[in-house]
Amino acid sequence: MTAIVPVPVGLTVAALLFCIGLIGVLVRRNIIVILLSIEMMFNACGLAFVFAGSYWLQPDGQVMYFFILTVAAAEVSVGLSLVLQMYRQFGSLDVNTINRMRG
Amino acid sequence: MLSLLWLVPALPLAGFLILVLGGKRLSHQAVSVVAVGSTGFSAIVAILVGATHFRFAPGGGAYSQTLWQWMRVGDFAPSVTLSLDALSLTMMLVVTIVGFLIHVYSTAFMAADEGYGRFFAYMNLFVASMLILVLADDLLFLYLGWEGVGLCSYLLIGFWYKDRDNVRAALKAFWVTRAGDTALAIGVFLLFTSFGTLRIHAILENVAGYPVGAPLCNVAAALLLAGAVAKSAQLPLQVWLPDAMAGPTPVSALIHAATMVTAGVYLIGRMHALFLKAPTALFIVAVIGATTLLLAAFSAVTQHDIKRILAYSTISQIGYMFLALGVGAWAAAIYHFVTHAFFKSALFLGAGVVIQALGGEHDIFRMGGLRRRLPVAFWAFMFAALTLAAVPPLTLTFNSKDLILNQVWLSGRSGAVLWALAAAGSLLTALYTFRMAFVVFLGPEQTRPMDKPPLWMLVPFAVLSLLGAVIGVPELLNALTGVKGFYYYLDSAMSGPVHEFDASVTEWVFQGIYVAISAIGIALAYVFYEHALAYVRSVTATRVGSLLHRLLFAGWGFDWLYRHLIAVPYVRVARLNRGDVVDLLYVAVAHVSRGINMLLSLTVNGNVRWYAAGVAAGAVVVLGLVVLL
Amino acid sequence: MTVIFYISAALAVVAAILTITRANAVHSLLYFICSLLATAVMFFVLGAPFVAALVVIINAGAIMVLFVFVVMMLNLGPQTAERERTWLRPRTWIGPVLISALLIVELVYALVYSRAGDTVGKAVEPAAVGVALFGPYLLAVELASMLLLAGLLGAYHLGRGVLKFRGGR
Amino acid sequence: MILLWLLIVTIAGAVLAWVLGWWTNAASRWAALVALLVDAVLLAFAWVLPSDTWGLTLPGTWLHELKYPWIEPLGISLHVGVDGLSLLLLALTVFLGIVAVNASWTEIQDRVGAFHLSLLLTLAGTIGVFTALDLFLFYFFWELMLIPMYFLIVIWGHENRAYAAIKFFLFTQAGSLPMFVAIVVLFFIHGRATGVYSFDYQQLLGTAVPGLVGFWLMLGFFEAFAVKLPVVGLHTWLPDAHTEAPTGGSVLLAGLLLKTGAYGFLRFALPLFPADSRAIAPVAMVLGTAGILYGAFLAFAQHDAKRLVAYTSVSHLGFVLLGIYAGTSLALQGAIVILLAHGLSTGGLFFVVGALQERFHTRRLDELGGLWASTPRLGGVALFLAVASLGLPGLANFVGEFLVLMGTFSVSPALAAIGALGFLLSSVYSLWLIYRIFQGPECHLRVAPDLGLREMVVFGLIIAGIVWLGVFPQPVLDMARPQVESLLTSTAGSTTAPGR
Repeated sequence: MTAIVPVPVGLTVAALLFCIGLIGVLVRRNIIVILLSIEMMFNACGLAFVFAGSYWLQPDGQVMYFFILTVAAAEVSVGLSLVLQMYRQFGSLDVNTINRMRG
Repeated sequence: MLSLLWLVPALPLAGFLILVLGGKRLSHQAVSVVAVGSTGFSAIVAILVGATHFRFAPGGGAYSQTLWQWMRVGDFAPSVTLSLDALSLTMMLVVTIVGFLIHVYSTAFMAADEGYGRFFAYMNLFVASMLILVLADDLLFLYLGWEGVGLCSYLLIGFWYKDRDNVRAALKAFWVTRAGDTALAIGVFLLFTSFGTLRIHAILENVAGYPVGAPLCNVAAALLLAGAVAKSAQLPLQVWLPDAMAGPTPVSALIHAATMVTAGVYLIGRMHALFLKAPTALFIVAVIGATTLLLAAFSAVTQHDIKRILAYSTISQIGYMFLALGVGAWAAAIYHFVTHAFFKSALFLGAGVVIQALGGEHDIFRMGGLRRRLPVAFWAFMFAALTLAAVPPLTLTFNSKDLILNQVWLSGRSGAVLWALAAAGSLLTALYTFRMAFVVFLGPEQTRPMDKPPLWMLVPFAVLSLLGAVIGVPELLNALTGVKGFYYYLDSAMSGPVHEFDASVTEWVFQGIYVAISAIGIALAYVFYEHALAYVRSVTATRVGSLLHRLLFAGWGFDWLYRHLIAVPYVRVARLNRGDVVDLLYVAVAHVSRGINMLLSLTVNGNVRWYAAGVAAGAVVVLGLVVLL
Repeated sequence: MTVIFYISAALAVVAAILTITRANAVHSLLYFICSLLATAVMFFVLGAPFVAALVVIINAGAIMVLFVFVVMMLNLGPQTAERERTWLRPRTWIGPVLISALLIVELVYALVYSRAGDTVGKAVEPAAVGVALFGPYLLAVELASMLLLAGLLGAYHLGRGVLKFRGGR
Repeated sequence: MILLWLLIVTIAGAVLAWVLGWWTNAASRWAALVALLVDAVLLAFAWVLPSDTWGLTLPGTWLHELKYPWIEPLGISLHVGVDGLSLLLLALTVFLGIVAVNASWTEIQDRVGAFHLSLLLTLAGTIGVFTALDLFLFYFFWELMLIPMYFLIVIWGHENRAYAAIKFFLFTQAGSLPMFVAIVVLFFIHGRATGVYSFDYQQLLGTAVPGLVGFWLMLGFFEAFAVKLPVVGLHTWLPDAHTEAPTGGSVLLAGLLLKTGAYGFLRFALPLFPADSRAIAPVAMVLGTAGILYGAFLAFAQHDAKRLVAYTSVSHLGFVLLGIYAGTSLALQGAIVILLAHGLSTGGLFFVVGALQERFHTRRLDELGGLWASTPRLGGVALFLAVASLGLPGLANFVGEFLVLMGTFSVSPALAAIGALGFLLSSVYSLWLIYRIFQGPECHLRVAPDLGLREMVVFGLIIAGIVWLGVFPQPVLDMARPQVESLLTSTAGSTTAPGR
């Protein structure tokens, strides 16, 4: 028993989530929220994958979500430890305090 | 004998090469021998060749000698060909003889100069170029001589190169004449394109087929005229000649009085058939001649520098020649050229004697009373001056100018106006000539001459002066006996409309008028400058008088005009544009790309979120393209 | 069931918006967990129970707990939240929002006009997923495990005390 | 075979001079000089051997020709050949090479071996350009001569050398890339039309290029050569490059590299695209006339003697462009004579300025003056060259310029008349140069020796060449005639070009 959803609607939801995540990355200066937003974008991508997998009746979409989750987990673990380091070094979570990577 | 013709220009040329290659290794004496020897031999050969030509072709038929083919591209085949007819024979003799005498004079005049060898190298090159100019059978070859004399004129005016003024005068002379040369070159293009040949005789034959007043003839004649005007220092390009007096005096005598400046007269005479078909151009020639002779004579009256007086006098006298050419009296023009070559170079040599005797003094009002100290020079100078002023009993060459005036009177169209101008000029000629002569030689002594002039300066001076005074004898005899010799000899080379007075009484009346004019001029000069100098000074001191004097003294302001109309704007704009406007375009390209680089490097600011925004914006653009297309 | 999908989709979007607008990091975190759970529901009703379980257990369960721990360790006070609020002025967010809005418009436009008629409505069993994971994707799974190991080592190294960065403040 | 030897000797000389330069400077100089003298002997052979066929040479056949396959799948071959035009320019190349080596004899003291390597490689590139009959090979040599010249400027140049070298490089590169594209497109068009894919000049000659494409291809060639020539508007690299290059480099730049542009017009742009060239002729002629006047105008304004001389090139090469596109036999012959005359006179003037700089350590006109007194021989030579440059009849430049204008006059009297103003303006800058350096009050910079024997010999050769070309140019005209005639037949009708 599954829901009957038109393809555009499902993908639009994914796109909306993705863009909200994007806004978060672009706007926020708190690095934790930025990491969260990145997670959100991962999630949105996964949603799209799963949706497409359902449409084609293939398991590959869900397999992809699995991999995305793996990457997200690895990213978050390293990212959060970097956040800790950053807080210890600079006493702030503001990414603008460490934007010295000038080209 | 005729086949030796090539030696006439080749000898001075060889002299030039020897002097240039020898350089400083040649001693003073060797230089003199080479220079005077080469021109002397050239003169001898010229006389021999001339005599032979006169004997075998008394009618004045042309003899031509091709040396080699210069180049050949299709129809264009100018050759290095010398041609001898009555006109070029006359010119050749004058050039070689006057050239030789002035070379002799120069050995004494330049004796103390450190550039002795250089001077004679240039002089020899000049004689060679001038001979090429008058002997060339081909317009392109003539052009070679034409430019060659221009170059030598430049080199010799700027001979004392350490003084900036001299060099500037030289540059001015070259540039102004070069402007005319450019017009001449265009004329040559036109003639070749129209006739397919540059051989002068062939062109003249071709021209015969055209109707009088054909546009081609008028345009071509006008272009040649522009060249002639510049070379012969006629209005409006006369400005260079007074400044050209910066050169050594023998140079002024040879180049800027006797020979080069009359090249324009020669050119028009040479191309007379073309000008006959171009009445408009011919009329312009006459007008230019009449205007120039009068304006230059006015300027001559006001000058203080003896050489500048003579320079303006030269311009004026060439104006007479142009006037003669303008009414088609070719032979009269050439006759006047011959006499002018002798008496004017004599006057210059005399001026040189005086200047050197007074240690470089040029101002006539600081001279005076030189009659007793320099008797030979005085008499020779007087002879030449009388010839210039054309006083019949005292000089036998009085009629060269009168012939011109007669022909002008008889030419019909506006002849009377032109005649009046020329007659007025004649009065002024007598006035300025004897103003100079009286002030320099009579009156109280102002500056004491340092020493006696050397013999080798006096002899050529006296010889030229005498030649000038008597060269008209054959013509005088002709006029008296009715055998039209010289005049009609020249007519064989260039036939033109020759008019005669209806009655000989009329001719005598006119002759009387001319004599009267000259006499009045001389008398005025005597009264004003020997007895009433103070009065003259007071007149020039009034407001109007001084203004007029300044205007005339500056040669009617032509220099000022050209300076502000051409020279200054050219230099200003050139200086402004030194960095080249076009380059600004490329510099701008460079700057714009550098600016874009700066802008782009601003975006590389190390802010990761900024990069993410860039990625997002890129995605928007790409997707937008996908969606829209 | 379709209604549930729409409701949870709306929930997910709203929660996501709240996530990025809260000044307090803990609030953001909690809203994001809501968003994740709503997504899990969507997965479930789309017939992907395996993924739904993954989201709940790993994403919402493990990863988010990690976030919570970190936030708690940092012990951010109210003044941080206040500063965050000052950063959230329109001047800072108007540009990114515009870009994203354009992006969404384009995406929706493309989606609507490409597959307007098709629908999704069949389940894909977890068994099939498992078969796929350990069949054709075996190598990828191995690589994923390596990645996790690397993440583990990295986190261990980075999280250990204060590192000496050159040029640090 | 002689042609190949010419290249081999030059390149071998380059390498030898380089290697010897590690030990002694003198050996390097002598090696370069000897290599060029051997070249001269080879060239004399090339000149003499087919002497009986000069007059009989048909258009399109070559005095010497050599063809080896190189990259066969692409139809690229090592195809070199010379006709009269190439031979004249080769003679100029070798002669100016000797002049350049002599001009650098005492000037260059730093990295002498590498200097001669660059110098001779530039010459080798130039020789290649003048002989290549394969478009790919031509492009190869075209680029080959560029790079060593870049190093000549950037290593041994004067104060502002980096700027000048980069400008030079950018301009010529930007110019030659469209030409390369045009070559490749031509290759494909020809291959598609005939089935024979080849870069060979003979093959490509007469390719029918459809419509507008032909015009664009022609433009590709045109602007490459126009930059090199240089045509006014694209000329601004020239004064910088010429001024900053060492004397030897300036001699080569002015004497040879500019000539490759003109050669390109004559050998490639016109024969390959006769109809399209005819279409652009009025524009090119106007540009040529503008170049004559504008170059002369700019030259007069300069402070720097070398820059002044550099701008005169723009003026002189304007005559060449005018002559080439006027398209009459007089004008074409004149253009070819100018190529040689300008190489001699301007090369000589650069040598003079180089000698001045070496002696007085300045090129600024306002610091020099009155040098005639101390260095009369240098002054005499400079005066002669300046007078040649202003087009005095009886000297080389006059013959060329007069022929060009005469030939142009029948096509476009207005342009010829305007171009004739170049006579006036050239006299302005030439004599101005002499005035500021040699006349006027003497500047007392330092006591410097006059020209030495070695320099006098070189100048003597230059002067002899100029006089010979001016007084008896017929051999040169005869040499160039076949190429001119074949051009005229291929562009038949181009004489009706611009509006009267």
